[in-house]
Amino acid sequence: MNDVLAAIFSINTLAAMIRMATPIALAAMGGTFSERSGVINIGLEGMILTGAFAGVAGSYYTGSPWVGVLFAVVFGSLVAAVFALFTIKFKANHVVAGVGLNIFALGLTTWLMQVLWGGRGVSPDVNGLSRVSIPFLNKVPVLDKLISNQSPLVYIMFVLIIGGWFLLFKTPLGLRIRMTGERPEAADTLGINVSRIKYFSVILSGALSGLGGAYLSLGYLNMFSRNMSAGRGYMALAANIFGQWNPLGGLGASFLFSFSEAVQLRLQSINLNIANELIQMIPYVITIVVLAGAVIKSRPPEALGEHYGVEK
Amino acid sequence: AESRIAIVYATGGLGDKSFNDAAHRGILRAEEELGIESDGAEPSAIAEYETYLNRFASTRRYDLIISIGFDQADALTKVAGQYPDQKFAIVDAVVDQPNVASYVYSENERGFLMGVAAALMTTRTEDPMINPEKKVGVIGGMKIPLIDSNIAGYIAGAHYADPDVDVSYSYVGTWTDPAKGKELTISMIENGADVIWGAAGRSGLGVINAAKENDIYAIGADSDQGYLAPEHMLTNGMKFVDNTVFLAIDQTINGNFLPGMNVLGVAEGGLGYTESLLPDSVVEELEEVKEKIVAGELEIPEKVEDAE
Amino acid sequence: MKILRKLWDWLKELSGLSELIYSLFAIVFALLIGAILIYLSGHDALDAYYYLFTGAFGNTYNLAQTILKSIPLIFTGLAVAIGFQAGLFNIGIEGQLYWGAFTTAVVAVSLPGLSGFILIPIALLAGALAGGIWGAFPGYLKAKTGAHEVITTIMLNYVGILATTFLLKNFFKAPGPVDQTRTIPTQARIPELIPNTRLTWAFVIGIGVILLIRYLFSNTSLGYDLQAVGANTSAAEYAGISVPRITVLTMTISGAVAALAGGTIVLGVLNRFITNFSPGYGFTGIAVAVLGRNRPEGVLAAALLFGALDAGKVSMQLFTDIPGDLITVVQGLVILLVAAPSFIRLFSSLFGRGRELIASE
Amino acid sequence: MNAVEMKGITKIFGNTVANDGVDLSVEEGEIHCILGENGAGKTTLMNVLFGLYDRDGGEIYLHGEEVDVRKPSQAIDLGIGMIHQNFMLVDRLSVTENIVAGAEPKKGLTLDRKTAEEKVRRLSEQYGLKVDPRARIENISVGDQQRVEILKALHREAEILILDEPTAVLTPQEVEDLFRVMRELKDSGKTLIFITHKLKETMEITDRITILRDGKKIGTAETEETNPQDLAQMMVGRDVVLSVEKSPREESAVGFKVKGLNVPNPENNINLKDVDFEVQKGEILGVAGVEGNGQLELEEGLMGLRPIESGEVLLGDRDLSNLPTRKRKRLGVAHIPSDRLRRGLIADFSLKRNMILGSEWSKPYSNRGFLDRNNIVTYTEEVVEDFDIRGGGADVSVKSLSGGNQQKVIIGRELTRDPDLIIAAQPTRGVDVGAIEYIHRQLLDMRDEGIPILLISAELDELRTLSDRIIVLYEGEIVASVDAEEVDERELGLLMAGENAEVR
Ligand SMILES: Nc1ncnc2c1ncn2[C@@H]1O[C@H](COP(=O)(O)OP(=O)(O)OP(=O)(O)O)[C@@H](O)[C@H]1O
Ligand SMILES: Nc1ncnc2c1ncn2[C@@H]1O[C@H](COP(=O)(O)OP(=O)(O)OP(=O)(O)O)[C@@H](O)[C@H]1O
Ligand SMILES: [Mg+2]
Ligand SMILES: [Mg+2]
Repeated sequence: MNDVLAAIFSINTLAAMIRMATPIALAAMGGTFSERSGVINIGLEGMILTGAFAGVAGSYYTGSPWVGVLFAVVFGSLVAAVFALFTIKFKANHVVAGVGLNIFALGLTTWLMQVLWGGRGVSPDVNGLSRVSIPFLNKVPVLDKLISNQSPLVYIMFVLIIGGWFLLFKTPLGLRIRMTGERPEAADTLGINVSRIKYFSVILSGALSGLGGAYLSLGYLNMFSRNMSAGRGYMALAANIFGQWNPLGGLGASFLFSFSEAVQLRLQSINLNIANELIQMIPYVITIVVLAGAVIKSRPPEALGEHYGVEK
Repeated sequence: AESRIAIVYATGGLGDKSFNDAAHRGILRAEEELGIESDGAEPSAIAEYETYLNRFASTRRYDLIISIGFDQADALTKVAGQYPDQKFAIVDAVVDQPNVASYVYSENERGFLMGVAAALMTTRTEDPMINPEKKVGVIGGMKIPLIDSNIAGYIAGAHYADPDVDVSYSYVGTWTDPAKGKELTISMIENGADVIWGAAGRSGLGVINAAKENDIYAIGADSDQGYLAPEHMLTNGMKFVDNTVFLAIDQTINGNFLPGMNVLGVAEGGLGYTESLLPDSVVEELEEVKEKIVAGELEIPEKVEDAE
Repeated sequence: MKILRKLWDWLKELSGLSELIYSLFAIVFALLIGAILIYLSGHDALDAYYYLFTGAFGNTYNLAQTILKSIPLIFTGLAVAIGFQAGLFNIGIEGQLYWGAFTTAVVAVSLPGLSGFILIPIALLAGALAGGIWGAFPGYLKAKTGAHEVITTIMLNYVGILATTFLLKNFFKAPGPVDQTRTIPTQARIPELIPNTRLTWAFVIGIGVILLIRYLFSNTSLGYDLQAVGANTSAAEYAGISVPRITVLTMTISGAVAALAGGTIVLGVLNRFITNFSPGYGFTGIAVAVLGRNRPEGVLAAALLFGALDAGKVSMQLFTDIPGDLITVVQGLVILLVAAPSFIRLFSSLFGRGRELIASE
Repeated sequence: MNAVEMKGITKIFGNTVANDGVDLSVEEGEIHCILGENGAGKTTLMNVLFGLYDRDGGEIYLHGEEVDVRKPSQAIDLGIGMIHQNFMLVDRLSVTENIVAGAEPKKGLTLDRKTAEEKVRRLSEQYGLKVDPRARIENISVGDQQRVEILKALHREAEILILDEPTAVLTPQEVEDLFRVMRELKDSGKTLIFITHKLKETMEITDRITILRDGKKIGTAETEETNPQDLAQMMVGRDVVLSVEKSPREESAVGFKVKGLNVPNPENNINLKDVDFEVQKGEILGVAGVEGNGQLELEEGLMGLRPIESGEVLLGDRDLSNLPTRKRKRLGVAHIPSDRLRRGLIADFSLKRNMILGSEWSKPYSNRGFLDRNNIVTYTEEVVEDFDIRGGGADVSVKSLSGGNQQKVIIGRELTRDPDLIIAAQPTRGVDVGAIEYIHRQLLDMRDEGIPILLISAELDELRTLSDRIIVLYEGEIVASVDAEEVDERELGLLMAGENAEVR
C-alpha cells in the first residue's frame, strides 16, 4: 500500500508527469489555435511526427540539436501550411485532410528515413538537447527535482503556453482569431482577413506540434523512431477539447493524463497482484471518469469545421 | 541455378535494430557466403502474413520461404498445407507440417543468463554506475508468453546469483514507443534499479537512452546493441536469429532440410550473450552458469508466476 | 458543342459523375506526385506502378486480394460515416472492432456443435452486440454528462484493446506460446467466395450492410431522426426527437457495424482472436468515411480504393525494392486531394475544361 | 453630388439573376430606402456595394469617383458601414470586443480594453445608443444587438451607413429609438441606406425610395410624392390588400388553458412567473411584449423544449406539462417557432424531408418506421401548391429558399397537421407584404374553424389585426390583458414598457 501511495504522491511522479505532458501540451495548444480559428485539426499527429523527424535530420546534418529544433518548427509549419492550403483554400473537409496528413506524414518520414539512413525503424543517434538545471531552482529541495534539470524544451513549453494564452485572450490578434472561429463572416465584415488569420493559426499549430515532436526526438530521446508520435497527437486533440480550447486548460488536461500515465508506469513495477492490462488502463479510465464527472460543457468555436467564402 | 530464398518479416518491420534486423543479417550473410538471392516482405498486419506467404509460394520460384515471428504460425500452417512441395522455415514458433522446419528458442535460458549478470553487477558498488541498492529491472514490450519466458528466466537468474536482489519488471504495452519505454525505465531507476534489460523492440531503445542519461547499465536484446551506448551497454541477451536464418538456408540448399521442431538454446548456440562491458569475474561466473544450463542442471521457470 | 455540354451536365447530375471524376483526377494526381518521389529515390516509377496496378487488378487472385483488403474498411468506414451523419465523431472504432472480434471468436469457439448456418450469424451478431454496447457507452456519456465523444472514444480505444487482451489471457487463451483463442471450428469459417483466394462471403455481408444502412438513411424514420440530429440539433428537439436517445442509438449502430469488421476478420481471415491483429483499421476507417462523403456507397468506393492500394503495394514490395511506405505517402495524398475538390478543379482548369468545372460548382 | 452611385449592377448566382442591371443613386445626407419583396435582390445589391460579393457587371461611384470595392476592408476604408440583415455578431464575445475587432486600440502588445470600453461608451452616449460595453452578446436583447451593430459602423467612422432590414426584429419602441438615431445620424451629415419592406416605416423616415422587384430596379420615388398603396403595387407587381378583415366571433368553450406556469431560464436571467391564461376555441390570443420578457420561455415551456418548474398546460382536459415534445405534437399542438432557421427547419434537408419534420414516425408518412415516399411527396406537393411556396419542388434544399418561402414551409407544415392548438411565434418575422397577407389569412381561417391560437408577436399591427384578446408580458409576468379592439398602439407600447399597468 505504501508503495502505491509513494507511486502516486511523489516528486518523481510529478516530474515524470511534466516530461510526458510536454509534447502533448504543445500540440494541444497547436490544436487550440487551429480550432479557435475554425479549422479542426486531426493532423496534429502528423505534425508531431514530422517535427520529430525533421529535428533529428537537422541535428544529424549540422550536429547541433538547436538547429534540429529549428528544423522541427520549420517543417512542422510547412506541413501545417500544406494542411492550411488544403483546408482553407481548397476547402477540403478538415477531418479528411487531417487524416490524410497523418497518413502522409507517417509514410513520408519512414520513407525519408530509408533514403537518408537506410533503415525504416530508427535513425542513428544524434546530438540531443542536454538538460539544463536552473541556477536558483536547483537549490530548492522540491523544485529542483520537479522542474529544474529538465530538457530546455520543457521550460520553453511553459513559456509558450503562457504566451499562447496571452496571445489568444489579451491581444488584438487573439481577438481576431477567436472571432474568426466563431463567425468568420462577422470578422470579414469588420475588414479582418479571415483566411490570413486561419493560415496564421494553422501554421502556428504546426510550429507548436513540430516543437512537440522535437521534444520527443531531441529533447527526450536523441533519435527518430518510426511512428514515434504513437498517438500523442490524438491525445493532444483530446486535451485541447478537454481544456476548453484554452492553452492553460490544454496543459491541465495534458497534466491529468500524463500524471495518471506516470502512476500507471510506476504501479506496474511494484508487482501488485493486478493484471498488467488493468493497470495500463488507468490513465484512460481516469480521463473518462474526470471528464464525465467534471460536467464540463464543451462548447467548440461556433464555426469550427466550416469553410468560409465560397461564393463571392 | 542459384538458390532463391524468400523471407516474410514480423510486423515490426526492418529497422528494429534487433529481431527483424538480425534475421536480415542472416539473409545477407547467406547471400554472401552461399550465393543465394532473396526477396523479402514486411507486412504491416497479422492478416497480411498469409497474403505474402501465399504470393511467394504461388510463384514456385523459391527454394525456401522463411517466416519470422511467432504470430506467423497460423498463416504458415495454412499456406504450408496448400503448397506441400514448397519448403518453409519459421523462427520462433512451431508449425506442425511435414514441409516446415520450425526453429524455437529456450528463451528462459537467455533470460537466466541476463538475470545472473544483472544480479552480479548490482552488488559491485565500487563501479560508479552502481548504487548500493540491490535492485535490477527488466522491461518487456508487451505481456506475451515469449517475453514472459525471458522475464521469468531473468528473475530466476537474478535470484540464483543473489537471493537478496530485488527484480522489478514491467511492460511498455507497445513495441514501438521508445519515449514510453524511456519513461518506464526512469521510474525503475528512481526506484533504485541500476541494471535494466530492455526486451521491448523499438521501445527498448528508450531503455538504452534512459540508461545512458542516468548513468546506469542497460542490457540489450536479440542483437548486439552495444554501439548504441558503448559505455552503458553491459551485455546483450543474444538471440542468434541471424545464425538461425543462415542455418535454415544452409541446411535447405545442402539437402539437409530439417522439418519438425528444432529447439535452439544456449547449448545449440542459438542463444548467448556478449561480453561487452562485463567484468572478467562476471564473465567467468556466466560461463559456469552456461555450462550448467548446457548440462541441464538448472531448472529454469517459463512463467513469471513460477519465478517469483 | 453546346449539346455535348448539356449532355455532359445531365450525365453528371444523373450519376454524381462529377464527384467520381474529381476523385479520379485526385488519384491520378497523387500517383503522379508519388511517381516523382519514386523517381527521386532512384527507382523506376513505371515499374512500380505496373506492379501496383497488376497487384491490385492483374488477375482474379489479385482482384480478390483488393476486395479482401477492403472488407474491414467497408465496415469501419461505414461505422464512422454513421456517426458523422448524426453529428458524432466516433474515433473509437478500433476499440469497438476489438470487442467485435473478441466476442465473435469466443462465441464461435464456445459453440462448436452448431452448424455454420447458425453459428456464423450468431457469432457475428454477438460481436456486433458487444461492439454496439462499447459504442453506446460514449454515446450515453455524451447524452448524460455532455462528455465529448472525441475524447471518450479515443480513451475507450485503449481500454477496449486492453480489456479484450485481459479477458483473452485470463479466460479464453488457447494453450501455447501465442496469446490467442483456440481456432474456431471449421464450419464457423465464412466460406470462400472465390476458391483459393481467401476472399470470403464477408464481402457480400459488407455489401449487405452498406445497402442496409443506405436504406436506413433514406427510407426509415429512425434514419431520418439520426440525420436530423446531425444536421440541426435544435430543430430535432423542436420536432420532438429525443436527441440523447438518438445519440446513444447512433453510437450503438456505429459500434455494431465497427464490430463486424472485427468479426468478419476473425471468421474469414484469422480464424481466431489474436492480440494486436488490427493495423489501425479504425483510423483508416475515418479516412474511408470522409473520402466516401459519409455516404454508404461512397464508403464502398473508398474502401475498394484503399484495398487496391494495399493489395498493389504487396506486389510492388515483392517485385521491386521500392519501399511500401511510398504507397502510404500516395494514400495520404489521395485522401488530401480527394478531400479538396476545388484543388482538382483549379488544376484541371489549367487544361481548359476547368472553367466550366469551376462554374458548375 | 451623389454619395453613392451604382450603375448597371448585375450579380448572378448559379441560375439566379439576383441583380439585373440595377442603378441606384443615393444623395449625400439623405435617408434612402430600398424597398422590395423577399428575394428582390436588396441584400445582394448592398453586399456588392460593401465588397462582400464580386459583381458580375456594373460600376460603383462614391462621391463621383469610380471605386473598385472587392473586400469589406476596402469598403470600410472608403467610409462605408453596413448593418447586416443577419447580425454579424459573435455571441460569446463582449459588446466591446464585437465593436472594436479589426480596429482595436492597443497598449503595447495587448488590446487596450479600458480605452476600448471607454470609446464604446462615448460613442453610445454621443448617438444615444445605450448598451453595456461589457455585456456578452448572447446575454443582451435583439434591440441591444442592433445598437451594437450600428456602433460597429460608427466606430469605424462610416460616412455611408447601410441598414439591411434593421427593424424586422425590433419592438415599436425600439423602432422609434432607431429612427431617432437615424435622424441624428442624418443630421450629423451621414448618408443612410435603409432596407425594408415595411411601408409604414418607409413613409415615416425616408427621403427617397428605390423599389426593386425580381432583381430589377422598378423606379425611384420621392417619399413625399408617393403613398403606401402605390409602393405596395410597385413592389409586388399587383394590387395588394394591406390589412386583412377579421370576422366577428362569439364566446365559446375554452380550448387551451395555462395555470400557474413557471419557467426559469437561468442563462438569460429571465423567469416566466405564474402565468395564467385561457384561449377559447376560435380565439386568437395575442402575446405582446418587448423581446426578452419571457416570450421565448413561454413558447418553449409550452412545447416541452425547456423544463418548467411548475404549472399546468391543459389542452382540453389533458395536462401536457409533463409530456415530451413529441407527445404534445401528437396530441395536436402545431408550433410555428420564433427562430425559423434554428428551430423550424433543417436547412440541409430537402423540402419534402422538412415537411415531415415532427411527423416522421406518424402515418401516413411512416409505416412502422418505414417512410412512405409517395405519401410524403404527395403531401409536399399539396402544401407547395396550397401555400404558394416558390423556389422549387419537393426536392430542393430549403437552404436555397428565400426567407419568406422558408416561413411558408413551416406554416404550411404546421397548419396542415389538423391541429387542436396553434402556437405561432413571430409568424411573419422578416416576411414581405405579399406573404404576410397570406399568412394572416391562413391564421384567421384556422381561427374561424374553431381552433385556439396563441400568437406571440413583436409586431403590434399584427397583434392588433389578428388577436381577439392580447396579454402583455413584462419581465416574465402578465401585466395586462386587453381587448384587441379597444387598445391602441400607444397604450400597448406603454404596457409593454411596464410603465402603465393601470390601463387595463
Ligand atoms: N422521438 C423519437 N425519437 C426517436 N425514436 C422514436 C421517437 N418516437 C418514436 N420512436 C421510435 O419509434 C418506435 C415506435 O414509437 P411510436 O412513438 O411511434 O409508438 P406509438 O405506438 O405511437 O407510441 P405512443 O402511442 O406512446 O406515442 C419506438 O420504439 C422508437 O424506437
Ligand atoms: N449567396 C447566395 N447564393 C445563391 N443565391 C443567392 C445568394 N444570395 C442571394 N441569393 C439569391 O438571390 C436572390 C436575391 O436575394 P437577396 O438576399 O438579395 O434578396 P432580398 O431582397 O434581400 O430578400 P429578403 O427580403 O428576403 O432579405 C434570391 O433569389 C436569393 O435566393
Ligand atoms: Mg426581407
Ligand atoms: Mg435581404
